[in-house]
Amino acid sequence: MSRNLRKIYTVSELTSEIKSLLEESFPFVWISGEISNLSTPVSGHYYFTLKDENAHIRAVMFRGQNRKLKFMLEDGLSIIGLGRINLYAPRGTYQIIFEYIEPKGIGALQLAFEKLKIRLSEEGLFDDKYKTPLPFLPNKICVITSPTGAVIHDIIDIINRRFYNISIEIIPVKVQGDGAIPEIVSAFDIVNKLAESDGSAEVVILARGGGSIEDLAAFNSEEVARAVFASKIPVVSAIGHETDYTISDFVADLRAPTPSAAAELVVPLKNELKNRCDEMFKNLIARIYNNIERLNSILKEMNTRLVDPRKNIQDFRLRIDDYINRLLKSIYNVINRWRDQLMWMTKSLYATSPYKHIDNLSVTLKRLNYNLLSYIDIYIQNRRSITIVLASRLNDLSPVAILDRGYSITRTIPDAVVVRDPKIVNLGQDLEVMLSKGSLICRVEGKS
Amino acid sequence: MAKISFEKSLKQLEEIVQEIESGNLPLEKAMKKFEEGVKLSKYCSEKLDETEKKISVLLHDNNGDITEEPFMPENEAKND
Amino acid sequence: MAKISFEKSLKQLEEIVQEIESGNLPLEKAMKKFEEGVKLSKYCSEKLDETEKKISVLLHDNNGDITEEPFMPENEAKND
Amino acid sequence: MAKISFEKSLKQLEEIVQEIESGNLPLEKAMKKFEEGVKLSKYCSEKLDETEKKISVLLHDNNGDITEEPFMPENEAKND
Amino acid sequence: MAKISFEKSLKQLEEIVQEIESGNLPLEKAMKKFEEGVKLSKYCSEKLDETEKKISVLLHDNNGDITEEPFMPENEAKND
Amino acid sequence: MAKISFEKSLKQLEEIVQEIESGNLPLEKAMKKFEEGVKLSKYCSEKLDETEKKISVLLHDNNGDITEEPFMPENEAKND
Amino acid sequence: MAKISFEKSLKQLEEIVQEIESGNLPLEKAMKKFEEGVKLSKYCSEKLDETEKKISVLLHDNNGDITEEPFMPENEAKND
Repeated sequence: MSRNLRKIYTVSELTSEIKSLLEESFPFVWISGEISNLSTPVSGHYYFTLKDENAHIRAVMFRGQNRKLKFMLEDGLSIIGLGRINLYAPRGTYQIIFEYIEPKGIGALQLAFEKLKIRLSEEGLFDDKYKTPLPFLPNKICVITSPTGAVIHDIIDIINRRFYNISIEIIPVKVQGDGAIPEIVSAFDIVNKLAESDGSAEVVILARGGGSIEDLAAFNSEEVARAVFASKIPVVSAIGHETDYTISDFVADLRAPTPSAAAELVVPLKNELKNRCDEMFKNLIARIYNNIERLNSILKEMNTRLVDPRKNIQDFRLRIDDYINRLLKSIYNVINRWRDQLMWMTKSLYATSPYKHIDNLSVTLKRLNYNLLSYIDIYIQNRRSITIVLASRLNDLSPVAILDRGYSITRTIPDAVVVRDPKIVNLGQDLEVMLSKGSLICRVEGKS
Repeated sequence: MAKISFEKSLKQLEEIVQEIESGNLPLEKAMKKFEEGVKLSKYCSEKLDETEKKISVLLHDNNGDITEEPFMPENEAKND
Repeated sequence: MAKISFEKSLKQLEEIVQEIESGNLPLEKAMKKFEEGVKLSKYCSEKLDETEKKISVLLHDNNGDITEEPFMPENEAKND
Repeated sequence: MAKISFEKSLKQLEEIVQEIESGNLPLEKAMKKFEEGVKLSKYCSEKLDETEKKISVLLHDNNGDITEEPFMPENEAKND
Repeated sequence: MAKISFEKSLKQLEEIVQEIESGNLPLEKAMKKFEEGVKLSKYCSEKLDETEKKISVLLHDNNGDITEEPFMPENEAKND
Repeated sequence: MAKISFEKSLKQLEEIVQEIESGNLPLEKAMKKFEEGVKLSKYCSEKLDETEKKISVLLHDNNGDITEEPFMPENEAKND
Repeated sequence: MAKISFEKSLKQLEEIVQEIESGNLPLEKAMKKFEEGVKLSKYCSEKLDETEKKISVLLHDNNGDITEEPFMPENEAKND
């Protein structure tokens, strides 16, 4: 065998092909069998094995579908179900995923219901994308239902209770029996026709009380389903009891379990709204004031932190004062230092004053003075003593000295010629006779 | 604003409240939002009391004409 | 200064506060900054007062007797 | 001298103080420096007075919040 | 003599003192030097007084605050 | 004689003293020399007085605040 | 005789004394010489007195300081 001819699958590839084959061949199958090994994990999905005498098949019903069950699954129960074949690649197992299960032995009506449901579902009438959200607060509510009976009263009561001033428009229809389907369809026509006009209803409640599957037949009709689907105004279905499901329920924009519930779903509690509004308004005010408060406190903080430079100024002032003090101290230091030096110098100068000089010179001068006087005195004394000696010697030689011994000297007058010889004198001539103690004037009387 | 639904208004109002609450808006913007919020709040309040209660029954004849009658307890009797 | 938003003013004020707090500014500059800061603070304060007053007015106008005056908040605002 | 910044003046003053304190200056120079120092000190003082006055005016004019509490009581005492 | 700096005068004074101390001067010259010395000493003293007065005036003129309290009591005592 | 320096005068005086001391001079000459010596001595003495007085004045004028009291009573006495 | 100097007079006096002492002179001559000698001696004496007086006057006139102390007590005694 050529290698080229050999097709080799990976496990995934093979599994993937088998999965396609299986799932495309059996998109939906009706299958009957007996439940065994039923388990319900926390997830809420049902896992079980469906078996007959010869074969087993794994089966799952997911939680979403479980709610539609009108009975409890249990081991040993024979069922008929609608499901898809699914291959779970990671484990290589296949199983059937049930969309719908009913006990085996259900009637033809139910079968027709299921068939229609599948058809419409496949057509997309149940698709979420077609479901219109309900108005939050409708101006007017249209109720399509029987004008008699508890349903309408319940609805009105509840609406009144919840939101007194909402208008209600009732389109009375037959809800079972002949003519019910056309009336309901026509009611939708009317509502939608009026939809363009002012004050029209903004939501429709299609309601009916509980009943058998036969009683609910109109709501399982294709006509009504299509009327509901066609309605531009959102439709809330409230048909039968909580466990009753009709085709209309699937098509409706919202299914309410009961008519009362429908009223509750459609109409909000006015008080609640009012409270919410008030609350919101209060919050609004509180928040804006909070904002302002917050900003105010930030601003206040900023204000306290915005430090006045005056504190700095204080510091600066102290510094300047210090500088001035130091300036003064130092300049006075400079001055005092110089003054000290000057004083010292001046003291030195005074110490060297010429007073000392003067004193010295004074002494010298005094000495010289003394000497001058002493020497002149000595000089004069000297001269005087010489003079005195000479005078004394002269005195000793005085010719008059002999007179003391009694001699006398006779002299002529006035020639003062000493008379030694009488011949030189004449008689009568006057002569002077010198004596020791004076002299005599004598006249010559005679000669010898 | 008149065309805005109550729900939208309420939602807007809620958003505004949250926005303001977040504290991330500048004052001027917050103030503007607040103003808007006040209007919305007023609008919502008014909206709640706007409509007048009326319960009517719509009837249609074979010609397709629609008539409106007040809903009365007798209607029940009539339809029976 | 009138054109500056509150937040910007507050931010500027904060920056100024930090600058002054850093303590590195010369006297003249610090003084200038302080002056600026005081003005900004005043501006912010006024802005807040203004806003509060505005809120007061808004609440008084809108929230008092709501039903008395016809509701057209947009229009009223527009006519202001 | 009016163009010199306060800090520069203060710095100069400090330098002068240190120069004179160093004791190495001749009398005339020391005296000249001293004179300069006194002028600088005066200049600085005036600058501070001016600034303080400016602050006073600013606070008085602009911001009730800031001046609410008596600011720097020491300063006020000084100014008396 | 007014143009001679204090320091120069003091130096001259010192020189004169040394010259006189050397003792070799005739009376007249010594006297002359002494006279000069006295004048220099006086000049220096006046210069210092002048400087002190100048400081006083400077302080008085420029800084009222400082002169309020008796400044440098030692110096005042000296001037008495 | 006024032009002769003190030292010269003193020297002359000394010479005169020596001349007189030598005793070789005639009386008139000695007398004349003596007279001269007296004058020189007087001159020197006056010179010293003068110098002393001058110092006194100098010291009085320059040193301290002596000038308040009447100036140099010795001089005034001389001038009478 | 006034023109003759003290020294010449003293010399003449001495010569006269010697002439007379020689004893060779006749009486008249001796007497004459003696007379002359007496005159000379007197002249010299007077001259000395005169000089002393002159000194006294000089000292008195010129030099207070010198005469302060009693001048030459020996001389004063002589002059008495």
